[in-house]
Amino acid sequence: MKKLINLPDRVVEEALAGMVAAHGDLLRLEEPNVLVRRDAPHQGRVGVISGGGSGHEPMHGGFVGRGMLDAACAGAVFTSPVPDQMLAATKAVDGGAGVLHIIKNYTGDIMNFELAAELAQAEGTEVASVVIADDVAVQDSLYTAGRRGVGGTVLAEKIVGAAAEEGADLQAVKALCQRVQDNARSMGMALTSCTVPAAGTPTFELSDDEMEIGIGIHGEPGRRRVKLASADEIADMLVAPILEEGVFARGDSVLAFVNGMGGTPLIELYVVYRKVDEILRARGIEIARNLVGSYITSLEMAGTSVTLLKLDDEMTRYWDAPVHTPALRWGV
Amino acid sequence: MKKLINLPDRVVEEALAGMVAAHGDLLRLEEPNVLVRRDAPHQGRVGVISGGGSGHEPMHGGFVGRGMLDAACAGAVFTSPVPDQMLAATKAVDGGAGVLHIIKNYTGDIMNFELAAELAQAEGTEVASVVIADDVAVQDSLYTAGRRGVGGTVLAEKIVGAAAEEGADLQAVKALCQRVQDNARSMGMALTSCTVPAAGTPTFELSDDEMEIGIGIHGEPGRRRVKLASADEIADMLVAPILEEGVFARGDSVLAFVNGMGGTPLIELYVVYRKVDEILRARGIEIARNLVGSYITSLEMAGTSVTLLKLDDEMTRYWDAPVHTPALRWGV
Amino acid sequence: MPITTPDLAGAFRLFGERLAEERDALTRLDQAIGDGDHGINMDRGFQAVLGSLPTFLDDGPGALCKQVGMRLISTVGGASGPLYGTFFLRMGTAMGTAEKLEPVELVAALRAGLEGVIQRGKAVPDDKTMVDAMRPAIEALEVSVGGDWQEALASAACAARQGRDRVTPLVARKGRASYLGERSTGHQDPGATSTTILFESLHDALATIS
Amino acid sequence: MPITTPDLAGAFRLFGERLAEERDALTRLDQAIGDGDHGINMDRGFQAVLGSLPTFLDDGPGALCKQVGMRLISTVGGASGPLYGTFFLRMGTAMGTAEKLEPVELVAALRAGLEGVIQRGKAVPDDKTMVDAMRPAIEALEVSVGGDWQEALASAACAARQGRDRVTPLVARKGRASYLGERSTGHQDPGATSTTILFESLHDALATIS
Ligand SMILES: Nc1ncnc2c1ncn2[C@@H]1O[C@H](COP(=O)(O)OP(=O)(O)O)[C@@H](O)[C@H]1O
Ligand SMILES: Nc1ncnc2c1ncn2[C@@H]1O[C@H](COP(=O)(O)OP(=O)(O)O)[C@@H](O)[C@H]1O
Ligand SMILES: [Mg+2]
Ligand SMILES: [Mg+2]
Ligand SMILES: [Mg+2]
Ligand SMILES: [Mg+2]
Repeated sequence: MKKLINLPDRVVEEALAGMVAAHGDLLRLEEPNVLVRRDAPHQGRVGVISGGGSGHEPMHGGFVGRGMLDAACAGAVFTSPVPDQMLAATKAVDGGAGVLHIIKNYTGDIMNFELAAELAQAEGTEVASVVIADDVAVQDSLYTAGRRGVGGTVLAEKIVGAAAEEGADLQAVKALCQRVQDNARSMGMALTSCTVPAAGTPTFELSDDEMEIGIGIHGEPGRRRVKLASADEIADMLVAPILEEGVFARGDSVLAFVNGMGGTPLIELYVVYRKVDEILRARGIEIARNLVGSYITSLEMAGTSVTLLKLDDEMTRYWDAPVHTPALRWGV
Repeated sequence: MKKLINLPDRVVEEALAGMVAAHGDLLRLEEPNVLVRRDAPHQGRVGVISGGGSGHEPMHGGFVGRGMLDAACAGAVFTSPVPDQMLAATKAVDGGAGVLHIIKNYTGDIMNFELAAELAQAEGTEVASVVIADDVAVQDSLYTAGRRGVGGTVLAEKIVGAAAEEGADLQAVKALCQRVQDNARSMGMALTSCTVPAAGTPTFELSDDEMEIGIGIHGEPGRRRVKLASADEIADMLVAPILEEGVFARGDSVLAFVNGMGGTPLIELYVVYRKVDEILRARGIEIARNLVGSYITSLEMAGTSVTLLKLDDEMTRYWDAPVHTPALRWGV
Repeated sequence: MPITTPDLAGAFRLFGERLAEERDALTRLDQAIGDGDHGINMDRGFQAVLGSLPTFLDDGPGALCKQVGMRLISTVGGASGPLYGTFFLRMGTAMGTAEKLEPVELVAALRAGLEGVIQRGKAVPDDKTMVDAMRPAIEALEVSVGGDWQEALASAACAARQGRDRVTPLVARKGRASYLGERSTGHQDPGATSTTILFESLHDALATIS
Repeated sequence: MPITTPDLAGAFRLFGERLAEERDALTRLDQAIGDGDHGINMDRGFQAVLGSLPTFLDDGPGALCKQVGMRLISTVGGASGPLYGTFFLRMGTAMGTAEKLEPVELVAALRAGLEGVIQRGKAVPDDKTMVDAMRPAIEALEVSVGGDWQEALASAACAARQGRDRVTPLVARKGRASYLGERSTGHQDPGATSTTILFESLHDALATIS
C-alpha cells in the first residue's frame, strides 16, 4: 500500500486537521469529525448538511462554505458516519428554519441519517431529507438497496446550497434537491482498484488489460468486467446507459460533469470530456454548464464517471450563484 | 498502460480540444497547440505566456484566463514546445506593451523559448523572459543545467498575471516574476512512476516498499531512492532541504503550496499539509496563504511536492487579486 | 443457573476478541462483494465496546446491552453499525431491569434484537444478509431452550453457520452486495459471517454457565 | 564524385528509418537518465522530415539541410529539437548555394553544424551529450577526408561510437541527465546514441558515392 499517510487509523482525523489548517477562514472542526461552516448557524436560514464515508475527497468536506454545505460529516473510509455526527452537524447549523440532510443512497448512510434525524427531531429541530440515487449502473428496484448516490450529489449540494443561502425555506430547498435528484444520472468506470488504508490490500484486482464498468465510489465491483478500451469507447459506454434512461432529450440543456476517481490525471478527463461533448452534440443536447475534475473520488482509484443533469432556469441560476468552499469557488 | 486515452499520439490534441470545449468562455485554441485567452490581445497591456511539455495539467493551459496567463503552449508529453508555438502565442497576446515569457528551467524549454524570442523580436515584439528554477533537489551550479522549474511556476504565473492584468509594464512584470522566482523553493517526491503514453512503459520502476525523493515533474529519477516512509516523515524530508536554503526565517510570511503529482488523491495531500503546517509553525514561519491540490502534475504519478514562497505585500496582493481560469478561480 | 451481567459481558468480550482475530477475513469477504470494511468496522466498534465494558457493568444485563448498542451506533457507522447497534439496544430493552436472566429470557431478548434488525434494515429471508444467520440461530434457540442449555447454544451456532452458508449461492438483494446482482452469487456474506461468530461466542462463553 | 542533393536526401532518409527502428531503444535510454522521450522526439521529427523530403530537393544540398533543420525545430521540441535543428540549419548555411558538394565541403558543413550545436547548448567535452559523439566523428572525418572516402566515413562512425561509449561512465552535466548527478554514471547518453546513428547512416548511404 503506497499512500501518503501515517497510521491507517488516523487518516481521516489527520486529513480533517489539514483541511481546517488550510481553510480555517471557511471551516471549523467539531467533534466528532464534523466540518462546519465557520460562521454557522445562520439565524432564519435553512441549514444544509451532508456526509458519508471518507475517501471521496473533496466531497463532502471540501464543499462546506458559503453557498454550498453548512456542514459535512466524515465517516471512516468508505463507511457512513455515525448518527452522533449527523446530530452534531444538524445542531451546529440549525438557525431555526430547519435542516436538510442530503443523503447518498447506501444502506448504511440511510440508516445512520435516519437515526440522527429521529434524535434531532426529538430535540426540536425540523429535519427534511433527500436521498440521492443517480447511478444508472445499478438496477432501480424496490426489492434491493436501489441505486447508489454518486456524482449527482455534488451538483445537488451546489444548487441546493445556493438556494438555502438565498433564503429559500425548507420545503422549497427539499423540493429543489429532489428535482436535481430526479434529473441527474451518472455512470462510472475504473481502470484500477483502490486500497482502504485500514485493509491494506486492494479491494479488487484488475489485470493489465481489464477495466470495470459501472463501478461505484467505494471500490465495490462494477456491473461488468471488460477488456480495456479507448477513451472514446469508454465515454460511449458511460453516456449510452445514461441517455437510455429517457430523461434527456434533443433540445435539452444539461450540465455535464466529467469526474476523476482520484488517481486519474486531468489530461485524461479532458480527453473524455471531448468525446462526451461530441456525443451529446450529435444528439442535439446542449451542454450549458460543465464541471471537469476530481470532485467525488474513490481514494486513488483510476477511472472516471460522467454525470448529466437536465437543467431548468432555477437550477442554472443556483449553479451560477456565488460559491466559496475549499473545492468549488466562483463569483466571490 | 492503463489510461483514458485513444491513440497515444493524439492525447495532447484531444485534451486541448476537450479544454476548449469545456472552457470556450475563457479560451480559444490556435495552431499549433496554443491555448489563448479568448479576448487576447489586450491593447496596451503586457502579455504573459508560458508553456512546456504536456502531462503537467492543469499547468499551463488550465491557467489561461483573466488575471493569469494570456496564452500557454502545449508541447508533446514531457517535451518542450517548439518555437513556432511560443512565437504564435507571443503574437496572439501582443498588445503593444511587450510579452513576458515564463520559462521553466529545462535545457529544451530554454532553447526553444530563446529561438522564439529571437524570432518575435525580429518581428518587432518586445520580449522579456524569466527562468523559474526553484527545485532544491537539484544542485544549483553554473556548470550543469541547473535547478528545475517546478511548483514555483504556478505561483509566479498567478502573481505575475495579476500584475499584468492591472497594467504593470514589462520591466515591472519581469522584476516581479524574478522576485517570485528568487523567493520560491520546492521539493518533490514520488510513490510511483508514470508512463509516457507514446512510450507505453513506466519511466522507472519502484518496488512496493520504495519511493523517490527529489523527483522532477517528468518522471526523471530523483535525488535518491529510499524506503517508503510515513506522510509526516515525507513532509519533513521535503520541507527540511527547502528551509536549509536560508530563504525563510522566523517571522516570515509564506505561501505554502502542497501539490499532488497527478495520481495522489486530495485526502493524502491534506494529511501532508497538516504536517507542513506543524513544521512551519514550530519554526515561527507563518503560512499566510496556501494552495492544496494537483496543479503541476506528472501524468498519473503518485506523490507530492511542497513549494514555499516568501511573501511580501505586493505578492500577497497580487495572489489575492481576482483570477478566472479553468483551474484557479477566485474573486470573480 | 441464571446468566449474570458479568457472564454476558464475558460473552461480548469473547465476541470482540474473535472479531479482532477475524478482522482481515471479514474484510476480505467484504472486498469481494462490498467495500472492504466490514471487519474494520466491527473491530473498531468492539474495540470501543471492550474499552468501556468495565463501566457498563453496574446496572444489570439490560443496561449492559443498551450501552453496548449505543456504543456500536456511535462508533461503527456503515450498515452494520445501526443494525448491530439496534440489535443490542432492543435486546437491552427487552431485558428490562432484571438483575439476572434465565436462558429463556435471553432468548426472548435475542428475538427482540432480531426484530429490531429487521425493522431497521427491512431485510427479508434470502436477501443474503446477517438476518439469514441470525434468524435460524434464534429459532434454533427457541425450540431447544427448554432442554440442555449447552446443546441449545451449540444448535444455535450450528444454525447460524448453516444459514450463512445456505445463502452464499444466492443473489444479494440488500446492502452494497446487491449492486453486484448476479456477480454476488457464490460469495459468503460478511454480515452473516460476523453474526455466526456472535452465536459461536455466545456458545463458547455461556455454555458452561448452567 | 561529388555529393548531390538526392545523395544527401538518401542519407537523411536512412537516418530517419534507423531512428524509427531505434525509437524504443533510444526512449529506454532516456527513461534511465532523462524523461523517456528521446526516441519519440527524434522519430516524430524525422517522420515530419521524411514526409516533406520530396519537396526539399529543388534547390541544392544547402537548401535541403536548411529545410530539414527548420522542420526539426518546428516538430521535435525538447532539447534535441533546437540542437539537431541548429545542426542542420548551420550545415545548410555553410553549404551556401552549391549544387553539389565535394566530400571536404560536406565535412566543413558538418563542422559548422557542430559549432552551432555547441553555441546553442553550451556543452563542453565530457558533459555527456550528443557533442561527445559528434565532435570526435567530425574530427575523424577532418583528418581522413583527403584519403579514401569510404574509410573516412567508416572512421567517423567508429569515432562516434567510441565517443558515445567513452562518456557512458561519466557524470552528466548538461540536459536532464545532469539532475541525476552521480546516478547518471554507467548509463549511455541517448543523444550521443542518436548522433552515432546519424554518422552510421552517413556512412551507409554515402560510402558508395565516390
Ligand atoms: N438492509 C440490511 N439488513 C440487514 N443486514 C444488512 C442490510 N444491508 C447490509 N446488511 C449487512 O451488512 C453487511 C455489511 O456491513 P458493513 O460492510 O460493515 O457495512 P457497509 O455495507 O456500509 O460497508 C452485509 O454483509 C450484510 O450482512
Ligand atoms: N546542452 C546540451 N548540449 C548538447 N546536447 C544536449 C544538451 N542537453 C541535452 N543534450 C542532449 O539531448 C539529449 C536528450 O534529448 P531529448 O530527450 O530529446 O530532450 P529532453 O531532454 O528535452 O527530453 C541528451 O541525451 C543529450 O545528448
Ligand atoms: Mg462501508
Ligand atoms: Mg523531454
Ligand atoms: Mg462494507
Ligand atoms: Mg528526453
